[in-house]
Amino acid sequence: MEIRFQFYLLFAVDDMVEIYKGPLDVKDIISRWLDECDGRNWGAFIPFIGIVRQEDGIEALSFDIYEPILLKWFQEWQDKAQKKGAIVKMAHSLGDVPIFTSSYIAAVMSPKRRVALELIDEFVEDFKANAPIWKYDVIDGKRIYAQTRSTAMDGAGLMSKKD
Amino acid sequence: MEIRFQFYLLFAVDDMVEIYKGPLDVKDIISRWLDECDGRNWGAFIPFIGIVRQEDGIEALSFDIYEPILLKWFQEWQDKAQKKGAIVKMAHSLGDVPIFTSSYIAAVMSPKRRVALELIDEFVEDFKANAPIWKYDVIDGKRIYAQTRSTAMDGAGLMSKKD
Amino acid sequence: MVKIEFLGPIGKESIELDVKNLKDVAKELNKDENISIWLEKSAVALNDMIVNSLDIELKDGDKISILPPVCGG
Amino acid sequence: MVKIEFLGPIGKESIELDVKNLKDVAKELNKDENISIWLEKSAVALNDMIVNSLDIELKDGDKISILPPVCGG
Repeated sequence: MEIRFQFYLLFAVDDMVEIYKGPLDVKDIISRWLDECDGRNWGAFIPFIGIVRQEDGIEALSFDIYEPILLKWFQEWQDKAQKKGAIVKMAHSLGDVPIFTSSYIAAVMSPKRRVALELIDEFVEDFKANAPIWKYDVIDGKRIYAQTRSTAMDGAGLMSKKD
Repeated sequence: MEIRFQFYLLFAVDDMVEIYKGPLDVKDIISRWLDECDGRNWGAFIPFIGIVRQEDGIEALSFDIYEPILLKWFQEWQDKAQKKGAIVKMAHSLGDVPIFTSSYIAAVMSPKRRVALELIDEFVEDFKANAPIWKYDVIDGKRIYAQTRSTAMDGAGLMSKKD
Repeated sequence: MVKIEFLGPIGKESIELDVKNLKDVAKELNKDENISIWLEKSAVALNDMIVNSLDIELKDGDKISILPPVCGG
Repeated sequence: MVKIEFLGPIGKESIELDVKNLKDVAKELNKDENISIWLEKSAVALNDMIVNSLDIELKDGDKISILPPVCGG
């Protein structure tokens, strides 16, 4: 990907979760994560790279993140991965991410192929369903909550009148 | 991964299959494939990177490839991917690949996350079972067929006496 | 006093309530229609841990977060 | 004449046989114990297409490949 943006790392936790302001520098992130693999005897490394698609006239996506719960959610996955001898990593954007740039990278490193393939699938799907991140379409400079594409988290509705 | 080897591309077919003599230059390959994603409106890019593990006293793995059938096998997968709006790519090593270096990269690019996650799993598993590639352990400079880790291809046994 | 945070698109400033348990929080929040429409699809966290029951006593300084539907990636 | 190639670890030079169909090839190859032990776990390709039946007539210049168990990656 041609680099047309500056990349800002906001924070990284234990080299596992990286949050950036704006789009991700995919090549730099993948390259560093590959360096971490070196000599560690992983047999499989699978990154999932999410790229903002041009659709419905959007110029960008935009994200809010609630870090404290994101980090707890991530730590549970790290523990789950560790029991299988693997590790997980992730990078995500905060704020605006223009079309054709990346907002999300998840990755698994594992000694075994099967473990890695199953883990990346479960990790990415649970991320979509339960990581405390909110997505907005940016159209004509306005930020519109992506309501129809959003998923109620596990346990949602606890405080609803209906209960 | 620190570059300690020279990388030799032997041939590439339609920018889809790349065969190298010796280990793969993972960063270069991923970087080029990412460039190919740029502006193409893919939403998900998933590479699977296979790295040679240090185990059982091996110093390297070594590979034979029968290209004509590999390319046919690959083309069938490309057709299957295309029906789902996706594409697949692969790079593989021929000859010796030292421990801690990469011998295999498979990748899927897709508009959709679910398609990409399912396709990378099926593609890598079928690759293991049916791509005409033979693996050898290299121990003390000797090449020993990895018989117990090898899988009979679909349709194997056709010429067996027992039939 | 406990603090209630409304995350993401709810777009409402935090409030403080003088309540003793989560049920009371639910009762109070349901009084405001602009909040109650979010509650049926929102998860609830107490001090940054997602909770699955309202039968929880609260103490001074507790933080409750309301998490509307998510979509990372 | 048809050409028989032995791929990967079989480690045997190609041979040529004067045969009319795949069944005859199977019969010939099974005479050599060093080859027959591979056959029960090997796939067979005719002109680089995997075949699933021995009921196939051969013509002059055809190429048959014997593919032992694989392990890429």
